Amino acid sequence: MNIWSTLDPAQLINLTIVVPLIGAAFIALFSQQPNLREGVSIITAVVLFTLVLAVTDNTFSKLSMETTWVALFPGLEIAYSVEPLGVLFALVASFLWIITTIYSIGYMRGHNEENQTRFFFCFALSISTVMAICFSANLLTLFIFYELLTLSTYPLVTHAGTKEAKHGGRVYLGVLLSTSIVLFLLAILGTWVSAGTLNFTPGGVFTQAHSDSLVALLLVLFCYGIGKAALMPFHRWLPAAMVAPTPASSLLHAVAVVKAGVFSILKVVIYIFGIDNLSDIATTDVMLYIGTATVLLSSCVAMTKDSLKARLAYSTVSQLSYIVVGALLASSVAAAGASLHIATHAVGKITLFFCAGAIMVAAHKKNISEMVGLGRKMPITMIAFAIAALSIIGLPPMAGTWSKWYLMVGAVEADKMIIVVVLTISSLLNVAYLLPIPIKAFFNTPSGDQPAWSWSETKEAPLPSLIAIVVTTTACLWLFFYPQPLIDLINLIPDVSTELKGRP
Amino acid sequence: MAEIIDLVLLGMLAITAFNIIFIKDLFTVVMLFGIYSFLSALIFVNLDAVDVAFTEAAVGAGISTVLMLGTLALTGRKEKASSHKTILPLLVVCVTGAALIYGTLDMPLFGDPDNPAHQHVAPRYIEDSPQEIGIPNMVTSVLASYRAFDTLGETAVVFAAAIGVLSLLGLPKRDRATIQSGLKSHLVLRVVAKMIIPLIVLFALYVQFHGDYGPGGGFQAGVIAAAALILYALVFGLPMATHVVPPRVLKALAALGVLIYAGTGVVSLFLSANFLDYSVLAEDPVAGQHIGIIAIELGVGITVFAAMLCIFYAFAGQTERKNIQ
Amino acid sequence: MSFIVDHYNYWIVVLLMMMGFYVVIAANNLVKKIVGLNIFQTSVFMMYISIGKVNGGSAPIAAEGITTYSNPLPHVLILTAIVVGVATTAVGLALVVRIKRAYGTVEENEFEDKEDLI
Amino acid sequence: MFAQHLPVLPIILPLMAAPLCILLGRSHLAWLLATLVSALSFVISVDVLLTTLEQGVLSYAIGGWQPPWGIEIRIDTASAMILSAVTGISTLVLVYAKESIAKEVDPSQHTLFYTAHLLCLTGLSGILSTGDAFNLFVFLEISSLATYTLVSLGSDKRCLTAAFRYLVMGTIGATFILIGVGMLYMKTGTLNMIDLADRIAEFNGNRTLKTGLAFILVGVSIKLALFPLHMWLPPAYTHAPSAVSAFLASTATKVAVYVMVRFIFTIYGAEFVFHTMSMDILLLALAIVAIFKCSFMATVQSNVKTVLAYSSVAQIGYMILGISLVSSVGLMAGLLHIFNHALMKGALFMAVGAVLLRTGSVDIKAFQGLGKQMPLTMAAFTIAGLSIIGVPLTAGFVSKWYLVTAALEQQQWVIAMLVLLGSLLAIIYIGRILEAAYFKEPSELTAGKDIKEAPMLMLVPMWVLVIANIYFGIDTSLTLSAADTAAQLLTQSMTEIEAAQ
Repeated sequence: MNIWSTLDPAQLINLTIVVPLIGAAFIALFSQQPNLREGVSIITAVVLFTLVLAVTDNTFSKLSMETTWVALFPGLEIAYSVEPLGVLFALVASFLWIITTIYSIGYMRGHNEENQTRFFFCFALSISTVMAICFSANLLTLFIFYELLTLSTYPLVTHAGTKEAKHGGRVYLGVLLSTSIVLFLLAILGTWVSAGTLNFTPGGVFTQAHSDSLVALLLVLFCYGIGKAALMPFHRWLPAAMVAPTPASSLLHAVAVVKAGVFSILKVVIYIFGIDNLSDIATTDVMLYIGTATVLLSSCVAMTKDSLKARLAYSTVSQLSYIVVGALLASSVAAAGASLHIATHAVGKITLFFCAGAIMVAAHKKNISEMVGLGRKMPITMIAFAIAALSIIGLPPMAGTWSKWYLMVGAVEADKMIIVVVLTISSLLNVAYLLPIPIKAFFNTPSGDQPAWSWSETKEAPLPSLIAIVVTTTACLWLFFYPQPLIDLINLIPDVSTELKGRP
Repeated sequence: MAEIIDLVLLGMLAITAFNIIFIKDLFTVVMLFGIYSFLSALIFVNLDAVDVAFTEAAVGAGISTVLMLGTLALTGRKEKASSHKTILPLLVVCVTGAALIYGTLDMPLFGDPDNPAHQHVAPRYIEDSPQEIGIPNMVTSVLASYRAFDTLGETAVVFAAAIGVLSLLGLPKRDRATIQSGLKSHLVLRVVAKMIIPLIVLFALYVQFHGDYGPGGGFQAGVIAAAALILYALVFGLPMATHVVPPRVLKALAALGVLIYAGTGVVSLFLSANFLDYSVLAEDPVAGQHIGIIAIELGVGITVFAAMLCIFYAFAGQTERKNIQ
Repeated sequence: MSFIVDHYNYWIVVLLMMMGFYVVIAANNLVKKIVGLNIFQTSVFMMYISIGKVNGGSAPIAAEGITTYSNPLPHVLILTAIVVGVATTAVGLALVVRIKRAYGTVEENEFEDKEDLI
Repeated sequence: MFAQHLPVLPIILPLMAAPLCILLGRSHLAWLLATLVSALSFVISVDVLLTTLEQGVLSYAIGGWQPPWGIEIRIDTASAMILSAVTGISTLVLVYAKESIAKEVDPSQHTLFYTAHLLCLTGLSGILSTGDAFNLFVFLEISSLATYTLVSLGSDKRCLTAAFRYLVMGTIGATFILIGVGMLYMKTGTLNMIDLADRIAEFNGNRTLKTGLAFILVGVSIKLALFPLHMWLPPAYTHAPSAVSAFLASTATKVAVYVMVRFIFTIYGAEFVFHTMSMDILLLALAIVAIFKCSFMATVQSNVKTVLAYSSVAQIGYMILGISLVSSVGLMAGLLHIFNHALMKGALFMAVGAVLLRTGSVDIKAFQGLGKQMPLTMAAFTIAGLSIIGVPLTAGFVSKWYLVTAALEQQQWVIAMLVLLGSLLAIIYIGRILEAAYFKEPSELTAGKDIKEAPMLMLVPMWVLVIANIYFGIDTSLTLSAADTAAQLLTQSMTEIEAAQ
């Protein structure tokens, strides 16, 4: 599957970052010809995906890929180096970009949005920064593109230009920039000053020589500094960002942006602190329990939300904390579960968002209470919704099963039974806030007698959107039956493994 | 003896300053300031700083006072009683004063020849300058040669002040159809002025070129020459004065003086010496120094004369305007 | 006692400086502020000239038969400083004239009130 | 032939050009001359900077008199670095000024404007180059007098009171410096900076020298607008012509910071200032209050120039903070920020000036809708604004990085955190303006007017600065090596003391 094998492997990294930029340039160029513009978007997305596939291929064949752009400070470069976790994230993001682009075409046209060029342009820009985040070789590079991701997605959040959009944008930018500048940057600088390096190093960069309190402080700073991981109480930006058009919400705020957050946390835990050292850090448990609290609390909040997108947003907050919890359990299996959850949650949640968008376009409904009986009008959408919901809950035969399984096993391995209990309760809460939606849609009817259902009654979303929904729904199922490639990839990450280690 | 004179003068200064704080009549305040300036000039003489005294008398008591009076003519002579808070300024002043007194505790003894100030750099000026520069007035030597760069800066400051005043007030127009203004009815004054003014100009020239030997130099000469013209303008009216020395010429002269000064330095550059190194201006280094000093003193004199007169014109032009209105 | 004799000059000069300084910051009338500034500066000049004094010295103009001269360097510095002072005064007074024309007053609190209205 | 005279040329070129402008009379000739001379000074300064990086300190004896008897021009890397920034900004501002002052200043005063600008440049170059404490005072006064004139050229009558306040405060500051220098001279008998440094060392703890330092620091603090002595700055920058605000905001206060660095590190030595007198604690406290108080003030202003003026005071806080950390890295961060801040504030004020030219107002309401009407100007404003905030890949990030590093190296976590928190306020005050420009409909101030993009002569210098912001945010090799060398040189004595202990 490597069609780029003639290229120097290091060039692949540059290309993954540059190709979306070139795409963005063409999108801007063809602002007056919508068909050409969207064509460019799709082609760029496909090319990018093949590039990432090539990178994956090289990763499996243990080819090291590194490249350096420029030395920003003495001893600190903007540099990239491929490692399996990044590849996993890149795969998910680039694959879903194709699907989202197809979906957006239907959605944006169906919704008659304005400034579509700006939308596709910023979309491409943000994917470029996501790729750079995936492959960054040190914290500085990660930080730079983390910030650029925030800035390049801001126009997407405020796309509508309404008062609410501006307010949402303010919260979004405010929380993300504040946490990253005040806490994340401080953590990075603290690491730099004390450890003398920011390179992602298997096993971590801290040694016994570093004071315990320093490392403990840094862990807290990192966990909260990476605001995109939406750990409570810095989760407010995520619901606020839901004012964005649905395609943007689905890719960026269910996949790219939030996953960039948890990805960064995983990366920091694995490559800066080292999983094996985590249990020695005083604050690990504190952050762990804040994570579990976030899991439960945000699930509870989700239940109270009537707006579908808001409910999904809080669901996302909760699911992100699964990954944070997995990362902090100091168990290789839990870390594997967390990594896998990046992929499985992505396909599940994006499907849910796609469905929400489709309902908005086709039925103009935003609130769950209005969706009673919608199954008659939009059967395909609602079936997809049900499948994705099951995946999020973690029921077989859906993709979510695997990641939750590993997380549970990891919790057991780490001897933290309370986490097992919390994860179970959380799954029940998931059932409680997700499943009623398709159930109402299919089994409740607004008023007594209704004619028998027929195809003519349906009014589904535009075809491109529908295709996208079907593809991601399939992926939810597919990943249950064929998770092996992803699991193989995860097992390549140092210190992370789906195999239980023997107790010492 | 010197100490007693010093003490008396300082006491008088203190009384003057104290009065200035409380008097509301600004005309009196300005006059008191003129007196303050004169008294300090006397102190300077008493402390052997004749050049400084000369300048302080010409500038503080002369130019500054004239300008202040000119301003008062435009803004009114009464200071209004105000409810301005006096506590904070008093506090600031007390703190600053206390700091200064604290600083004096380790100060070297007043007048002690062993003070560090007299031991390190200054002896060279006193002992070697008559030979190195070839002129007896050490102040002129230091001013025009050792520290010529300061003096170049000083000339630039005067020029900058002229630019500032010009941009703020503008120059009066040169008016051919001159209205006779000034002190027309005071015949005696006019006659006396006509006699004195040439003498003042002559004195200015003397000060200009005698600065190497006695107190004086370009700056003092420029001020005195300007004073002559100011007197002329006061007695015969601004239009007449602008007729004699047109404002545009003054502007050009002020610029020219700076150029002469800096140009002298540049000539040294072309003679492959450092900027403002006059030794290369003639075969004999001492003669070169002399030429250089005369050139730059001329530059200073021209700029100061022109700038001061310019500033006076600008103020007087305003008053004239107000009178016409 | 000798301590006083050795320092009285500086102390009185400090007193003069502070009177000038007080006028600068406390006066409400702009012309008076400028007068204060001048007093302040002139007093500083006196401090410098005091530094240059040498007991038994004479003015620093070389002449036959004189061996002790006062220090010429402070004199030079103060010559420059006086010029700087008059330059500042001139610009300051020009500003006062313009302020009078623009606001109709040169009392600080009065034009401050007018500025608030803008 | 002139190679050995290069250090003195950035002073005397503008000094001689200023009277020439008056003699030329015509304003466009004066403009051309001023711009050319300024550009030439810039080229020379850069050359001097590179020379200092290779050869170390350049010394030049004016009049051929060796220091300490004569006045010495002494340029080390710190001087040359800031000198390059000042002359560079001056050139760009002059290019920009042609169109800008055509609208804001009466035509009869254009020649005077260029003359005053050149005099101001002379003064600033002189301050940066001189190695003599009293000579520094003289040049300080040249630049100050020219500055008062420049400020008073504004079109609003409030510029007059602003200039007057500036004049009174500035003169008090200069007189304080004069008192301090007098005390130095009294105890040491010399005015040459290096000579002073040698002789002060033996007087550690002397009360006269302590008082002298206090007066110099207070005097310089007025000039550099250190909180709470900053009250003159916001009105002055608000009501001055835009070109003047752009020039002063990016150069004048920075040069004053340089003076402070010079007095603290070269003349008195860090040991005296920070150890004997514990000035670091005071400066640190003032710097932090300045950052927060003035950033906050910036967030509540409606006049965009006032916003930027308060932001300047806050940014000066960062520079002082770097100095007060008493380390080579801290000083380096301070110097870097002097340089980088010049780039950002210059660009911001230029953008605001362009808005003033086209809309006739600098109220935040006038910015509404400009994102569409003046896209290039607002893009420049945006990028320079991001640099102020300290977003990565801009120059502002680099200086902030080193500032925080310096704080962390001293284990000052709280201070590091405060520095970063300060950037949040910058997000707010820049963000407000950007929001107005990009998200709001034109207000009644500009509605219905046909607003065009700024003229080319204004856009080009603005964008040169914007690109410099990005360039020095990515390729930091030149600025870093210059700032590092400069800081090493300045803190040499400090490291020696540490080594001895």
